[in-house]
This record gives sequence, C-alpha cells and structure tokens, in this order.
Amino acid sequence: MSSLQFDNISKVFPGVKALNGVSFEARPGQVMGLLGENGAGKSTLLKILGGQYKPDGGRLLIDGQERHFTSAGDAIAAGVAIIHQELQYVAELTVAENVLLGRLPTRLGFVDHKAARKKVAEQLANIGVDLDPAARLNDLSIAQRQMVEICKAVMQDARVIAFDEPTSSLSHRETEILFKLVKRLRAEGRTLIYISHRLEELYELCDACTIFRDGRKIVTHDVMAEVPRDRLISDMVGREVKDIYDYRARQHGPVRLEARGLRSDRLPEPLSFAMRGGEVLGFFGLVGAGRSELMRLLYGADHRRGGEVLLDGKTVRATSPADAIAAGIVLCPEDRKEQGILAHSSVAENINISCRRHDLSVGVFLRHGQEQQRADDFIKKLRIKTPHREQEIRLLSGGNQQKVILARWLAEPGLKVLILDEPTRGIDVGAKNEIYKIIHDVAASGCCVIVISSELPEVLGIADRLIVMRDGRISGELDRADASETAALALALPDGASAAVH
Amino acid sequence: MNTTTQSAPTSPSPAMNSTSRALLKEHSMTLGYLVLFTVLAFTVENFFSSANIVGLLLSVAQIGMVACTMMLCLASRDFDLSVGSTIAFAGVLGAMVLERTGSVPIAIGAGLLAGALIGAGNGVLIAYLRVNALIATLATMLMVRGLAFIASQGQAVGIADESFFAFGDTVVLGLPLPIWMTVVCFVIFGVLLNHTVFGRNTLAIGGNPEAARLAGVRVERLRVWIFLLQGVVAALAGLILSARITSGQPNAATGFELDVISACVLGGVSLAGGKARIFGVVIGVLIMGTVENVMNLLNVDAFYQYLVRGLILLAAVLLDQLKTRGERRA
Amino acid sequence: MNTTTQSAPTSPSPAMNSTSRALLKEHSMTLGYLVLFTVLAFTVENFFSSANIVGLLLSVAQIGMVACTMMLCLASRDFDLSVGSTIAFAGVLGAMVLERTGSVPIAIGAGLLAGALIGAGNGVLIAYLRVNALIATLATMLMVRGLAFIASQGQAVGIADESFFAFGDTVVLGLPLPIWMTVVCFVIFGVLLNHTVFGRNTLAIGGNPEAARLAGVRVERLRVWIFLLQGVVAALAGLILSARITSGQPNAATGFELDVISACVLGGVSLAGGKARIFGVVIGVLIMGTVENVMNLLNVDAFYQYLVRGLILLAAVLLDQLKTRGERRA
Amino acid sequence: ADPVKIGFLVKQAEEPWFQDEWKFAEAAAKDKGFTLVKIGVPNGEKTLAAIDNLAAQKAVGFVICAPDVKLGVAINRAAKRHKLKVMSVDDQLVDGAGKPIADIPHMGISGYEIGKQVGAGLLAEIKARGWKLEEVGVLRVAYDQLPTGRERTMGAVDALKAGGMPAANVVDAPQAKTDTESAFNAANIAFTKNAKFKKWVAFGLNDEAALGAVRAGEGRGIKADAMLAIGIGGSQTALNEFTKPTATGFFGTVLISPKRHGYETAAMVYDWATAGKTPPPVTLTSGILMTRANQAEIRKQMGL
Ligand SMILES: Nc1ncnc2c1ncn2[C@@H]1O[C@H](COP(=O)(O)OP(=O)(O)OP(=O)(O)O)[C@@H](O)[C@H]1O
Ligand SMILES: Nc1ncnc2c1ncn2[C@@H]1O[C@H](COP(=O)(O)OP(=O)(O)OP(=O)(O)O)[C@@H](O)[C@H]1O
Ligand SMILES: O[C@@H]1[C@@H](O)[C@@H](O)CO[C@H]1O
Ligand SMILES: [Mg+2]
Ligand SMILES: [Mg+2]
Repeated sequence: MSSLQFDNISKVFPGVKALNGVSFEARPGQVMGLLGENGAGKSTLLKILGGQYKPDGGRLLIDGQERHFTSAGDAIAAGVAIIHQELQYVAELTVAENVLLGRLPTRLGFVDHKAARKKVAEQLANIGVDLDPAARLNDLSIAQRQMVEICKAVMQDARVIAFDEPTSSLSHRETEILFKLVKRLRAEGRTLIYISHRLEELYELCDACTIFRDGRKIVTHDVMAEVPRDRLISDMVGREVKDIYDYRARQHGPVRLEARGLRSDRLPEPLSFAMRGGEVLGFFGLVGAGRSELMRLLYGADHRRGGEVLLDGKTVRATSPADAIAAGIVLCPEDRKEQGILAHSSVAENINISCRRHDLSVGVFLRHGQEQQRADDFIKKLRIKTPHREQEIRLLSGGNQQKVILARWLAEPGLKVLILDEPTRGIDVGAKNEIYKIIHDVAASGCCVIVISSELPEVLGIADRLIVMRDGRISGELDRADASETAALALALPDGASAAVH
Repeated sequence: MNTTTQSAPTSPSPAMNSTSRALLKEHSMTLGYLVLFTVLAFTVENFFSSANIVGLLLSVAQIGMVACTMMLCLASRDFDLSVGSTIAFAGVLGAMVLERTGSVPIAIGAGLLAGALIGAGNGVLIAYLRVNALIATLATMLMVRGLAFIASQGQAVGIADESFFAFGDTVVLGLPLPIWMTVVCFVIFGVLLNHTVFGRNTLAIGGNPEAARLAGVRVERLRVWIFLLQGVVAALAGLILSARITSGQPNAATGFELDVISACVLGGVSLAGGKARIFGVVIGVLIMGTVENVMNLLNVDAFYQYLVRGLILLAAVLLDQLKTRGERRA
Repeated sequence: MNTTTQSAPTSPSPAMNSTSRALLKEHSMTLGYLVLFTVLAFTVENFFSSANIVGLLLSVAQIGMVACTMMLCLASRDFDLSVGSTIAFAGVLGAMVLERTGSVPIAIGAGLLAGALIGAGNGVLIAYLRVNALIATLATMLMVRGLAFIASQGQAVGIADESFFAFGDTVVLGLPLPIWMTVVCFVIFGVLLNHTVFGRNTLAIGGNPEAARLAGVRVERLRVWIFLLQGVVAALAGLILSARITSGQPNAATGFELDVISACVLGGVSLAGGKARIFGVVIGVLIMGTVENVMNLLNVDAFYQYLVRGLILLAAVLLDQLKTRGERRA
Repeated sequence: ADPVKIGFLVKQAEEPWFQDEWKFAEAAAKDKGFTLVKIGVPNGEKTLAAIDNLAAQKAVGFVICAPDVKLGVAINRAAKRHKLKVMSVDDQLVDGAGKPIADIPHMGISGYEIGKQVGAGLLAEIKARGWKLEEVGVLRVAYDQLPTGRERTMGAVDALKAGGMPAANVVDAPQAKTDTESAFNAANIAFTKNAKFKKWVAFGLNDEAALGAVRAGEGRGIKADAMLAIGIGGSQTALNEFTKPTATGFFGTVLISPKRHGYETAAMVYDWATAGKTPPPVTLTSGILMTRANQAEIRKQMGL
C-alpha cells in the first residue's frame, strides 16, 4: 500500500519546464528525502502537492486515490501539510493565531483566544519549543518563526507532511528539536517528505531518497544508508565534486580590519575583533548569538552606540551601508526575502544594483551593455538557473535567488572586506563548491572575508580561524588547527550544556 | 512605509518591558487626545458644554460609522474611494423610494440593498477580477455618483415624511440616534475585528495574503464580504444623513472618503495592511471632529482653517511617530 | 529547460517566447489605445482634426507633466496628494511676484523655488520623520492650499505682463509650448527612470526599501529628492496654467492629485511600489484625456459622463488584467 | 454681559463673493456691536454641524447661504431646535416639495434672474456690434451638477432665445469642475465641434467659466472682435480682465452686491433677535451689468 504517489507529473512555467514526467512514491512511516540542484523542481512538486499549483500533466494519488486540489484548503482538508521554503506567516498576528490560521477555535461564534493559546502552548511544549503563544511573530527571530511554521504544519494533524528545507534558517538547538520531531512523526506512521541541501541531515533522517535534476527524476534509492555520498552528489549535479570545501592555505597579510568595542543596545557588552588581509574568518554560534547584530553594526546598518571600525589603520565612518560600501566593506544579509531580493526586479537588476556605480558613463547614465555582461557572467559562473537575465527574481527557485544575491556582492570591484551572513542558505552542493572557491579567490586577493554560518561543518571547512559567539558575547576563538565540532559547540552552547559536550 | 523587521526577545525582562511599552504605544494617542481635550475644555469657551459635545459627536457620526468598515478594508490591504458616492446614492434612493412608496422600512431597505450591491460589486472587481483597488473604487465612485445625479436629475430629493426624520434626530438618553448608531458600529466592528474568525482572517489577508491562502482562508470571498459590509454601512450613513438633512442630495459627501481614510490612518491603521485597532480609529475620528469643532468655536478664518487642519494632522502623526522612532532606536 | 544542459539560461526558444509575451504584455495597453484612437478617428466627428488633437493634448498637459514625477513617487512606494495645491500656490505666487517685480524670470524662479520647498518639506517629513505619506501630503495639501488663499486673499491674481502669456501659448512647430514641455518632461523622466542610477534606485526602494538600503542606496536622501522634483514639476505646471489662464487662481487644480494618480495607475504603475513604465504613463494620461474629450464631442450628458468615465477606467484596467490573468493561469 | 453672537454661514467660503459678504457683515457687526461667527458649510452635514456649533456658542441667530436650497427643512428644524433666528441670503431655501419656506426671511436674487440679465446684456451688445443672430454661436459652459449653476445658465439661454436667438445655436460645454481650466477644456472642444460659427457669445455660472471660454477662443483665433462673454459675480477675475491694456473677449460681468447682502442680512438678524424686529419676508436685490467701460463708476456706486 502506498500512501503518496506522484505519477508522471509535469509543470511548465513560461520559459521553464520545472517538472518533466516525475513519478515516485512515499510510504507511511517513511521519510523520503528529495535532493537536487537549485531549480531542479523540488519546491514546485511540493506546491503541487499542497494545491498551490495545478500540474500540467500527470496524477497525484493519496492512498491510491487520485486527487485534484484546486486550492491550499483542499490539500489541507485531504490531510496534507507543507512547510514552505519561503516562510509564510502573518507578522502582526500572534504565534497562536498563526499556528491556527484558518482553523481558529470558536465559542458561540467568537474566537476562543484562551483555548487557542492553550492548545498551541501544549503543542509547542510537546515538540520542545519554548515560545509564548501570545507573542507576535514580528518580535521573533527567523528561527523562531520557522519553528512556528513547523508547529503549524504538525498541528494540522496531517497524514502527509512535507518539509521544504526546514533547517536552512535553524541553528543547532532548533535543528535537534526538529529532528526529534520528524522521527516521532515517522514513528506515528505518517508519510514524510524532506527536502534539504545538507547531506548529513539527509543521512540522519531519511529512509529513502529521490534525486531530481532539471525537472526530471534521476533515481530513487530505497535505502538511503546504502547510497554513497559521492554517488548522491554526482547524481544530483551531474559531475564529480571531490572536496566541496576546497580549502587552500593562504599567506595572510598584516592586520587589515579591526572592530574595537562595538556597542549597541542589544549587545550586553562591547565587542572587538581583528583580522588580517587574505584571511577567512568564520563566525559560529546558535540562533540569536549576536553574529548578525555585530556585523550589521560594522556595516552601519544599525545604530551604533560606540566603538570604532578601522580599515588598514584608518577609521571608517559608516553611519549607513552606503558609507560602508564606499569604504570597501560589503555585507550579504541573512534574510533573503526581507533584506535581499527586489522581488519584482530582474535578475540582472538584482545583481547590478550596488556595483553599477563603478561603470557609469558621464557620471549618471547606466551602461546597459556592461550590466548585461556582468549579469550573464554571474549567471554562468554560479550556475543560476533562470530562463534569461530579465526574469523577475521572485520567479526563481529559492536557492537561485540566494545565488543572485551573492552575485550582487561578489560583483563588487573595490572590495576590501566581504561579510557573508549565512551565504549558502538553501544552496545546492555544486554551487556551494563554487561559492567556496570564490571565497578563497577573494581572500587570496588580499581581502578580508567573514563568513557567518550556522552550519558547523561549513565554517570548519572553509575558515582559517573561527570566532564563536554566545548570548551576544564572543565566547572564544579557534584556529583552524584546533577547530573541531566539539570545541566549537562547547563554546557556543550555554554553560550547562557545554559540560555535557565535553 | 518601510518596516524593519527584527527579532527575538524571549528573555523575560525585555519582554515585560516591551509589554508595558507596547501598552504605552497603543494608548499614547488616547492619552494625547485626553490631554488635548482637557486643555481645550479649560481654554476654549463653550467647548466643554453638553450641547457642544453632542454637536461634536453628531458631526463625526457618519465618518465614525464608515471608519469602522474602512478599517477592515485597509486592514485587508484594500482601499475604498467609493464610500462618499455610496452615501449620496443611498440617500437619494432612500428619499425617492420613500416618496413613491411612503414606507420608511422599504426606503431604508432599498438604500441598504443598494449599498450592499455597490460594495459587493467592488469586492468582486477587486477580489475576483483582480482590478487594482484604487482604480476599481475610483470607477465605482464616479459611476455611483453619476447614478445619484441621474436618478435625482441633479436635484436634491426632498423628504416630506416626518417619521423618517426621526431616524436622524430622535434623542435617546440624551444623545441623538445617529450617535448611538455610531457607538453600536464601533462595538460591533471592534468585536468583529478582535473576537471573530472573520476579523482575524481579515488581518491575516492584509498581513500576508499568501500565507492566509495557504492556510486555507478563502481570501476572495472574505474580501467581497468586507466590501459588502462597507457598502451597507456607507448606505446606512447615507440614509441617516438624508434623514438629518431632510433630503437626499446627489452631491452629498464629496471628499468624504479621504476624511474617513485619514481618520483611520490617524488611528494607527496601516495602509500596508495587517494592522488595525478599533480604539485607535475612535480616537482618529474624534481628533478630526474636535479640530473642526474648535476652529469654528474660535472663529478661525476660513483660509487659516486649511493651515490649522494640516498642522494638526501633522502634529498628531508626528507625535505618534517620534515615540515609535524613539522606541525603535532604543 | 527540458534538455540536459545544466547552465540553463540560453536555450533560445522558450526564452524568445517569453520575451515576446513580455513585449506583448508591456505594450498591450498601447495597442489597445491605438485601436481605440483609430476607431474614434473614424466614428467620432471632429475627433481626428488637428484642432481637436491639440486641444486634447493641451487639456492633459498639466496632468502629463506631474504624472512623470508622480510615477517616480509611486514607484518608490510613496504617495503625493499635495500636487494640486502646489499648482495653485505656485500659480498665485508667480502672478504676485510678477506683479511686484515685473520680471518674468524672477516670477518663475519664485514659483519653482516654492514648489521645491514644498516638495522637500514633504520628503523630509516622510523620509526622515517617517510620517505616513498619505497623512503627510494630505497635511501639506491643506496647508499649501491655505497659503494660496491667504496669499491671494482668495482672489484671482491678475497678470498683465504679455510676455508671461507667451509661456502658455507660444506655438512651436504647430504645438503650443505647454505640450512641448510635457513631451520634454516625459523624455527627461523616461531617461531618468530607465537610464540612471537615480531611476533604478527609485524602483529599488519601492520594491524593497530594506534591501535597497543594505545594498547601499541612500534611501532617505533619494526620497527627499523625489518629492523635491515632484514639487518643482507641479510648480512648473502651476506657472504654465497661470500663464494660460492669465491669472493665478487659488482654487485651481482641486482634485488634480487623484487624476494624476489614476493616470499613473492606468499606465501600469504599481501602488505597491517597484513598478513603473514611462510609456505606460503616457498612455494612461492619453486615455484620461481622450475619454473626456470624446464625451464632450459626443455631447454626453454631464450626469452620464460620470458613469462613462467610471466604465472606461474599469474597462481599461480589466483589459490589462484579464490578459495578465490568462498568463498567470498558464 | 457677553456680546450678542450672530452666525454667518456660507456654502463656499473660498469664493471671493462670500469673502466679500463676510467682510460687509463684519462691518455691520462693528457698527451694531455684535460678534460675527463665520463658518464655511460646503455640504449638508457640515451645515448641521455648524448650526449645532453656533448653538453651543450661544449665538442668537444666523444668516445662511446653504450649499443646497433643499436643505431648507433641515436648517429650519435645527434652528428651531436650538431657538435660533434664521435668515437666508443669496439662495432662497425651499422645502421638500420645492416651495420657498415662508418663515425664513430671505434676501437675494434668483439665479435664474441673474442669468436672464446676462442674456439681456449679450443681446444688447450683439445688436450694438451689428452681429446677425443666426451667425452667432452661444456657448453655455455648463455645470449642471450644481442647481444654481443650471438655473443661471438656463436663465441666460432663455433670455437669448426670447430675443430671437435660434435654439440650434446653443452649444453646451460641460465642465468637469468650476475652475477656469475646466471651462477652457470644455470650451475648446465645443469650438472644435462648431467651427461653422465665427462669432460667439459665452457665459457660465461664474466669472471663471466665462474666462475659460474667452481664453480657449483666443487660442483658436476667436479674439475680442468675435467673442462676447459675460460672467457672473464681478470678482477679481473679471476686474483683472478689465485692467488689461487692451479689451479681451471678456465683455462684462453681472455684479451683484455683496455689500447689501452681507451688511443688511447680518444687521436684520441682529435686530430681529435683540429687538424683535422681524425682517421682511423677501428682499430682492438686482444685479448690474458691469463692463470695461463702466466698472469704476459701478464699483463706486456699490460701495466696493
Ligand atoms: N512561478 C514561477 N514562474 C516561473 N518560473 C518558476 C516559477 N516557480 C518556479 N519556477 C522555476 O521552476 C524551476 C524549479 O523551481 P523550484 O522552486 O521547484 O526549484 P527547487 O528544486 O525547489 O530549487 P531550490 O533548491 O533552489 O529551492 C526553477 O527554474 C524556477 O525558476
Ligand atoms: N528587533 C529586535 N528586538 C529585540 N531583540 C533583538 C532584535 N533583533 C535581534 N535581537 C536580539 O539580538 C540578539 C542577536 O541576534 P542576531 O540576529 O544578531 O543573532 P545571530 O547570531 O545572527 O543569530 P541568527 O542565527 O538568528 O541570525 C539576539 O538575542 C536577538 O534575539
Ligand atoms: O453661489 C452663488 C455665489 O457664487 C454668488 O454668486 C452669490 O450667489 C450664490 O448663489
Ligand atoms: Mg526550493
Ligand atoms: Mg544571524
């Protein structure tokens, strides 16, 4: 008996064949992993499952019965819950209202706020998330919002639950909670689909996996544990990738960037650090450790209460990102949707917005040819999957959007300091490899590169040195030689927990 | 217009702090208004007299009513410019039907029905045919105004039926009926907004229509209902107005829409959707009425009234803004 | 995309397809207008005469000019209700200064400067003090109108200087100067929008202000400039108007702001920011003018004009909408 | 004791005409020693609010030019409720059935009568210039949304027709707003449509409407020798035309006296409220045709 079956599903968008005759099945009590490059069609498949898109061809069967969803409501009613790649919450409403959106409990026709909060509090406690059901989503971090989304799906009590890159904005602690939850749902006999670009995760959670490339299914492996890693990667990207981090030791120059006593209202104490030219510095920490906060201060994106930033020994007066960029400091923000993309603008526009100031003619007019050239270069270099450079960025897959935003910053010519906040969020293995190569190239040209990441193997794999933060403080520093998962986690976790790690 | 979303106070002390701050923030406008009111009561002669307060309330009764539904409309990230025309048309139609049938209930029923149809029409255009709300309601505004002129041949339609006037000036417990109706509207729509699925879903579709749709909210249907309600309430306001002015006037309530929207925005309703507070709207409406009232009490020159009205509007939002800003910085 | 090539962008056929579709989409309104125009030329007597076309263009000259900057304003997700008042004030001021100094350049300079100040004021209020744009410009609309009345004591200010009239009615190559100025505005602002950093950044802050800021756009400064430009262009329109009607009238151009915003929205400018096409705005403006013109040529009754205007507005956006929808369905 | 308060409510406070009425009412207040409360009442709602406001200020009565004459019953009720004396000015208030309300004294002229004066003025000048009626186009700049607008222009049309003007020569130019530019655009189209007429007479509900027609005519070569426009009101707009070095097509304006309307009505209401002297039920004043030639003299005569 199969609980969920895709039969020859196809979906075409203008200029893109997103899905091309995809067929596979997932059974109850099984976690089916979906892998594939950015733009392979994974999210599209889930949107079809969730009633958001109608397939152009093929059938969708649940428990052997063919289904035709015409709205998200239909899918929910049929017992399907989806955790979308792009978070879908209502910022002004409370946790409880978001979780129960569309299904708020009522009494005598009025919303029973108390019951709603109680129900949600129970469920949150049940899955081990510490959140106030009355808090508004506006006041939560991205990670916390992601947990709310997960709770929402779980509370629909669905038989089929699909996760689209749920960990891309979670860090260690939440990830563990999520894993426990997924395992429990599997034990309850639900049919689970799990999309991720993090192979470790897939090995830990999935029973089977299906690999996509260019909208086609390449293969389904029934027993995940038996598939070698290299095989997964080559099936996915269509070529061999040996060492994805591709670390190359470099010569470091003199101290180039120095942050002295940066203070803000949200940081408990002033923070300082320094780095040399040519260095790749990793920042690791749990959600809310203060890494983004620190970098935003450095970048002039938030109001600074004190401290100074020195670049090549000279003070940088950055009261706005524009100042920082002018001084050669750029930051690629962590929240793609809110801080990164200009949703209705083209891919080319999104890439060129900042760096175009370098090649204007007569000081004001744009050089369209140059900009098109640059856009095309990056589309090729980062393998951005788009029908053409004029495509609106919102129509790209999540990972491809991230690549475009990265391209924006990598295109900066006068670069001295490159700060990347969660740069590989949602990016496929092949492209990660490309990005790491670029990071190393940029560093090799004498720039400072700061990489914030919640993916521990990643920072360990590419950084020359690691700074670990905890609760808004710098809790320690590790050289590449001393850096290990245990050492980093010991510095990142709260005191009680760190004892357990040792 | 640009919101900076940031994150995450789960530690208890900032949470407490932010709750009390939120409370202050929520009620700062109210406090501001109370201060203003007190100052005016002591400084402006005749301001704090029951006759004047009743007059003031009566002068904002129509705006207040329609502001209730406009709040819903804005909260769902929509916009309605057609309310002024609907008021005029319902008034004219009511008067005409009354003239023909002599029956007050039929006249009122006809007016309300017309309002419902206009509203539903707006809703269908906007929700199902996906016409931009500004253009759609601008079009209905023109068309409905045209209908009002055509129906009445451009002339005010006189009302002779005394019992219809009662609708406009019966005094209950010291306050004329229109004021009570406005109060009832505030209560009903306050409850609707905060304590019903309808209200919460309205905020949800304003805050993030996609999220609402994915959660199974029937977004289109809800939007039609919101506009329909708006139409009905505007028609009610039009009927009351025509009772008060004892005639249905085809060119009544021009520019009314901007007043109503301003009152809502003053009251903290966001044009970007997803944010609304009935209490804020009450205050917004009162501010508008009070300014007008006091200027007339003080015999402010007509030309200077423009200036003062502009300044007060600015002062009100600036006050609100500076505080929010202080907080954001903090 | 169905081939096995990995780096996808250059497979020619689908790309072509979608490009041509995009082209069609972009120009469907233009095509629609051309069809309309041709039909009218053949069916409506006197429509396709040079005198009428000049009259038509003249009737939308002011709207056209101001629509250029309004487009920028809407593209950056802002809103400006104060343009009508600025037109009136600049006209009154220009006429008064001319009367006192007798110098045309000084009069024009004074008008433009006033416009710039009003615009910059709006910009500062909105960008730096973060006042809601609707309320801020509503307030300036009131205040500036008040100033126009106060300055002129409510009376039309006569202009006696014949050389100033030239500004309004010199005919160059068969077209009066105001039309040429509007054309120049369209060209300048079209280039500004599409070929300068200023224009692209305007669209960027409309699309996502936070993202634009982090990408190094000086959002506040840019917004002030946009409003300043808007003020200057509105003032220019006001001066031209006063030259055409040979007096500065304090109650000129009431309701002008809605006309301009409608023309922009008809032309595909999104109120949600981030989208604008100068060509669309030209068409939007022409549609508005043509409808008005033809209705008068056809002697449509004033009351029915409301109805027709509403219907045409709806038809225009519905047409545009149905096509986009068809595409979305695909 | 506090000085007596008298209200003066007008429908379009921004219009020069009403500014003048207010000015002269102020003069009466000064002469008689009462306080004048001036409120603009652009619509029915604001009218009622203003009356409430007057009552709250303990005014004893008011003069009103209402935004719509059919507001009569409502105004009368409100005044009675608050025991205020009320008198109408300019436009006479009527009841639901359209009959003048007997117990509200009135001073003014009917819009229709002013219109007839405009028509008569035009006829006289047509004759003086020796134009043939059949060759003259009649441009009615129309704003029929406003009842008085319709009355005035129809009055002019009727007077012209009575004087022998062929009905077919009357051309309507509906303006979208009551300002000069709207009149300009409307007139422009009318000229296009009726190129057969080489000579024109034009009028509208106010001076601005007539001026718009004149300017539009100039743009098409219909200059002072072929255009004859008469406005209504005698506002600055008209005076500006008269002070131009050369005569334009703006021939004249029917001036009505804001002085009598403003001063006398305010004074009458004062006497009524304080001394019980009921004003005469109807006082009619007449308009005077003011042209470039006689303007100085007439303005002096009217005390302006
Ligand atoms: N609404 C749309 N319009 C046009 N193209 C679209 C649309 N949605 C998706 N696509 C395209 O379809 C393809 C598949 O996208 P999808 O989001 O399914 O990829 P994905 O496998 O989830 O990638 P990622 O790992 O980056 O999330 C991409 O090329 C994308 O650009
Ligand atoms: N708007 C806000 N209001 C209150 N506290 C905030 C706000 N934004 C961030 N914080 C707090 O500031 C601290 C630092 O957050 P930051 O986002 O810099 O952490 P991070 O290490 O980058 O983690 P993440 O993985 O969430 O990005 C956290 O405690 C967070 O809760
Ligand atoms: O409205 C008019 C006003 O403009 C003035 O002309 C006097 O009479 C009133 O009816
Ligand atoms: Mg995806
Ligand atoms: Mg972070």
